[in-house]
Amino acid sequence: MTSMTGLLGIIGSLPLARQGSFWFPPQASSVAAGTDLLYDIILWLCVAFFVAICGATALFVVKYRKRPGHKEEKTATHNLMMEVTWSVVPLALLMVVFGISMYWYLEMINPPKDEKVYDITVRGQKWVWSFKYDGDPFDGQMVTPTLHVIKDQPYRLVMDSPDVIHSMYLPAFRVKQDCVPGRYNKLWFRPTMAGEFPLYCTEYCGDDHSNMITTVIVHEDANSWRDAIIKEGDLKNKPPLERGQIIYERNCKTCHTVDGKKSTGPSFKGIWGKEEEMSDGSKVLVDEAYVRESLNEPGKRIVKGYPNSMTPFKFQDHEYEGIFAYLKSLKD
Amino acid sequence: MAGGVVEKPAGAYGGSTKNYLNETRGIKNWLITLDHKRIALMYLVAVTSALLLGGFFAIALRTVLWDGAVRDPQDLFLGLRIEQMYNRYFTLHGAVMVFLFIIPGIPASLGNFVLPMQLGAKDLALPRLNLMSLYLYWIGAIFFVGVLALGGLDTGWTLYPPYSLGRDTSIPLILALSAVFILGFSSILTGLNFIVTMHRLRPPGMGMYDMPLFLWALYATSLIQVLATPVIGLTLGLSLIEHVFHIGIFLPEYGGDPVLYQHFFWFYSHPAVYIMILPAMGVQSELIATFSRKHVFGYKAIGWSSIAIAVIGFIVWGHHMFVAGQSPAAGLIFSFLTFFVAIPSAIKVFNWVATMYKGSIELKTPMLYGLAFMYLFGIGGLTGLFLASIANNVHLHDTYFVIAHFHMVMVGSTLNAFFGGVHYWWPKMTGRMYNETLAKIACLLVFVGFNLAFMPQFVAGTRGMPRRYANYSDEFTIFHQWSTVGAYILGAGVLLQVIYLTHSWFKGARAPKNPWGAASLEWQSDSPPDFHNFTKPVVVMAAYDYENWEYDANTGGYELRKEVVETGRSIATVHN
Amino acid sequence: MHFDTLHNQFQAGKLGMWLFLGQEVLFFAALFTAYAVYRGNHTEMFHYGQFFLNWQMGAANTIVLLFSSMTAAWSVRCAQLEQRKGLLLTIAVTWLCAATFMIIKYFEYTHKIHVGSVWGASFNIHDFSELPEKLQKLLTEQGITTTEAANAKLGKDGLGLGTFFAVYFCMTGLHGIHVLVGMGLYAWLFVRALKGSFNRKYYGAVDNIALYWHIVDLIWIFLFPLLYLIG
Amino acid sequence: MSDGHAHSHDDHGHGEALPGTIGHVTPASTLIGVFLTLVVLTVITVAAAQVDVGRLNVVGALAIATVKGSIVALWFMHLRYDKRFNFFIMFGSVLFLLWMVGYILFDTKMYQHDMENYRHNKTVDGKPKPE
Repeated sequence: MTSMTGLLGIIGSLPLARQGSFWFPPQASSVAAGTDLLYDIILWLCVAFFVAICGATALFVVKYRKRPGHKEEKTATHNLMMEVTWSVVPLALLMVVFGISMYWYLEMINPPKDEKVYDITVRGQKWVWSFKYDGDPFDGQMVTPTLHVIKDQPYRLVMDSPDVIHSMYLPAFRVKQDCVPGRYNKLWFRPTMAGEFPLYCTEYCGDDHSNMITTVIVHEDANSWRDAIIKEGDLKNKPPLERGQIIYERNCKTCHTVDGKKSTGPSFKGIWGKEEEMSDGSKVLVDEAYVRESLNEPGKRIVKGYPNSMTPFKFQDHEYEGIFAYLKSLKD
Repeated sequence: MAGGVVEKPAGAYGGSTKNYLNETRGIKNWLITLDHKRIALMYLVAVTSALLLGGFFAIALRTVLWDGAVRDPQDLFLGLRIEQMYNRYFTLHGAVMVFLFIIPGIPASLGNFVLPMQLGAKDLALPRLNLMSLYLYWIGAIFFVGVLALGGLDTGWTLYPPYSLGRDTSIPLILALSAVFILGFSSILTGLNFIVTMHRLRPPGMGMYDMPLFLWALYATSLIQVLATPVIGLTLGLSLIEHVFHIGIFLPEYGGDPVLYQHFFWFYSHPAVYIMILPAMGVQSELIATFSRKHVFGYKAIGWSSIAIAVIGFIVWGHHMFVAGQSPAAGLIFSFLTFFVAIPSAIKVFNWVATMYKGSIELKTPMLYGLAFMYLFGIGGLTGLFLASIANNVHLHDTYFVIAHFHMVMVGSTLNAFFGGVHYWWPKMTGRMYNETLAKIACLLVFVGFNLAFMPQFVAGTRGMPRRYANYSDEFTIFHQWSTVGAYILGAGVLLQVIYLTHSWFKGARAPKNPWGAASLEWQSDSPPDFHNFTKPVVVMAAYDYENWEYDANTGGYELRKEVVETGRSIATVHN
Repeated sequence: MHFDTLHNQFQAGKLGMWLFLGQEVLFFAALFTAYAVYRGNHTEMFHYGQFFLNWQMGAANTIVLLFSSMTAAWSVRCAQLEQRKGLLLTIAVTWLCAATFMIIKYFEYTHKIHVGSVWGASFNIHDFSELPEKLQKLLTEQGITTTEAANAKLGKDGLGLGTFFAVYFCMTGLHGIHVLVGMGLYAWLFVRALKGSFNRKYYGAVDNIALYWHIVDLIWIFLFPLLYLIG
Repeated sequence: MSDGHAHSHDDHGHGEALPGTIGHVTPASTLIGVFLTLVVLTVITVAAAQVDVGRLNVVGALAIATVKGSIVALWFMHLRYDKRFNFFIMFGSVLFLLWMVGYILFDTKMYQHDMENYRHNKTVDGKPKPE
């Protein structure tokens, strides 16, 4: 799958990625090697046809160029055998390509049946990712902003979105699936290489689409996996203020500043307990009730002068507690 | 548009002093004209303006992408964050290029001019409808200008709900939806008109198989225009109603299904890709045959493969939705069907190469574009195979690989063919020759710039660079910088063309009747043609009977052989 | 004119019209698909939705359109035979039928809006007692007797009748717009016939507008059972 | 698409046409006959819909509607006497319509459970949600 490395000498100036080959990011999942091989097969097929077409064109241009003494010759205007050949042969090749492609696609969509597949709930929303791990081996739910998985274990991601369409893309795993609001979408993979790899949103979703990036961390063993998740996800055992600050950093920071500057949404500095004017002219006191409403149904009452572009959030009670504590701390 | 045409000296080049450009004067006479040639010229100016506008957005995008830095939200440009600006620009770039340039580009400007003349006819079958198409186009274009003036739109040209329909910036959205709806009807009426013309206005003695292949390509294009465009019209109509009334067909919060929109959208927009490329393939057939002075090889295969592409185009739309939540079974079937598009496309390419065999190949500017087409369409078409195979598509979908692929096809091939066609028919349309040296330099700039701009994107995409990103991680910087340099060179090439073509319109050398020795019927008219197209009876002949013409050193162009004029009959023996 | 014969010109216009009709079929395609998708996956939605529709009115409209289709075809015959009075009469009758269709449609629409059985987010039954009797009975059997409960059952929390009515209003609405356009065309045709513009060799407009009118009828032939009858 | 350039007036029929008439003249009896047939078919559709036979109701209603539509197209719209190409346009567009309806219906049916489970607040596998 490093078949193109031979060309590297020619394009030596390109700074190659830290890992991976000229064409590909590292092969970090069970399907990566297979689909890369498919890519290479198509690539060389294309190169062969391309060289043939361009070579013949170039040859004819040189050999039959208009020049004194050269005159065009009448040749056959069609040749059935030739035309059938150059239709049927490529078609046959393409059917082979389709066959290989189908094999790997079926690998990609069917999680293994004979072993336990761990479910992770993925939520893509403007403009953050969150990953939820249920129960075993945790005490209750854990939610993390980065995706944690263990090497060589199969995972099924169950995805949804509360606002618009997002798409989860893991280049190192060669997988991608849209998160469509109003339904579940599923995706499975088995990581085969420990390390950290980027995770992108690839369906345009608004202003900060290009900042909707996180990381997938593939752990060597279950212990480091569990510890990392608890470290990131267990907010319950932290003091409310710290809890609120972590939630702010993960979810709100893209659009709301804490230094009083205007961004996509109003700044949080001094907002607690303030009377804000809404877009319909009414006045609203920023308190627990309004903050909760703004999180659950952001479009209901919008502060005047700001667009209606926030995504709805649902939190657990201890998380709300943290958010209120944090907002209160920004009062002065 | 009409202004500045210099009177032709009487008697020069055998034409009369009157032609379609100076038959009547004044803006009003142009605005109410039913003459297909004038309408075509107005289209040409309009689509070129759209190209320049879309190109401006492209240059702006590439400039932003010079580095991948995440911008401070406080950095505002014209009151918007850089990301917001970028999102609006890529939307308008896509929408303007697709709806205002590529779809009407070749058919409405070149096709409109050439089609009736290649049939030896005076005009299209339904001239009033033709003028109406032009006005609908203008209205649509004005709507888009309105979108721009009102601060733009950031939904992407695909307008996927729920993102596109949930905005509080609803006036630009409503304008854009209406614009596409109206432009759709412009496109439908043009296609309808072309089909009727090809059926009813062929001269006696010219069968379907005697038509130039450009017309076959336009025929296939028109079929798609008529049968696919209404679907997007209604889809966007529904979006409009959904946006205003929340009826719950597409929006999930009211019980709708956003994936249904994507099905509807691509039911049109995939065939629309062939609306963009088929006319380009038609132009290519003319260029390769004429400048090789060879009867085109496999006429019927090329002609029918156009129709095949049009028909297959209707049954493969789902390959835009492999990861959108479409069912895996549907994905596999669509992937399978998609491979079949490759065959008629490949047949065309092989036949073009075979046409050049033992010809007499003259590297005039249009032919250079023809050769560039062969190369760029080769890459564009072949990279389609990666995307058609579903296992790879999952990885490549919505990355720069897709961007590079469709730019190779739509811009690389279609824009190239458009340039080739404009240069090829320029002497006929304006009666002037352009500067050959400058034209070759421009062609080189376009070719080099184009490759530089898009080849690195294949690698970036495969390495995982997502599309529609205003910033990116450092590992992609080098690809983007090559791309940006390429875009500037490409832009320079296009600007150079605009400059020397405009100059030649006013100051260029007089064009002979048939500067290239082409055999299709439009070359029997004067350059520029008479208001009624032909002043003498047309000698009906098949499209590639080159031996009916011989070079005349006095005029610098080709003239019909004496015996052909006298007998009024083609002397060629080869038939399709 | 640049056609060599009137016959050729007539055939050109007709071909153009047929292409336009092909376009019309696909113009409605997205709506038929939306219908199929929502009906195919939510039969219950259509079962309940049908209680709101009055099939007698639908059937009456079907007959009206069929009759107008016949008079439209007859107007072509009159033009071919140069029967001036007959032409004027058939055009007028066609127009009147179209108007009748729209009046019946108007009553259907206003009733639905009055009850509150409308599209998507706006679906909101105003009063339980205004529901169709059969539906009231059915709901009562299930223990639903109040307006709120009916809204919850039928609205977007339950069966999603809003989507049914979205499909209903979009399909019949787009069809209704076509009927209105047809009325405009027939009014124009009447004026031209009054001036005596048509004869046996020149009646393309009569023929093409009749073709358009037939397709409007043809679409209704499908809409009627799909929306009013099969639940 | 090879109807060529027809000049012949091959397509006008019955004897009542005036000399030189373009196109086929439909006899009055045919028009009335077609109309009455359509009315009868409408009555049959309505009557058939009163009997509940499950899925067959849809099939039956669509079958009758197709027959009615064809009658309109063949006689009222003169397709029976018209150029074959006009018939192909209609046929082709109906074919594309059927393909579109059929395929999208097939696909949405395949993924519908993912929407239903979500809407009814169940897990992705259709089980009641924990918590």
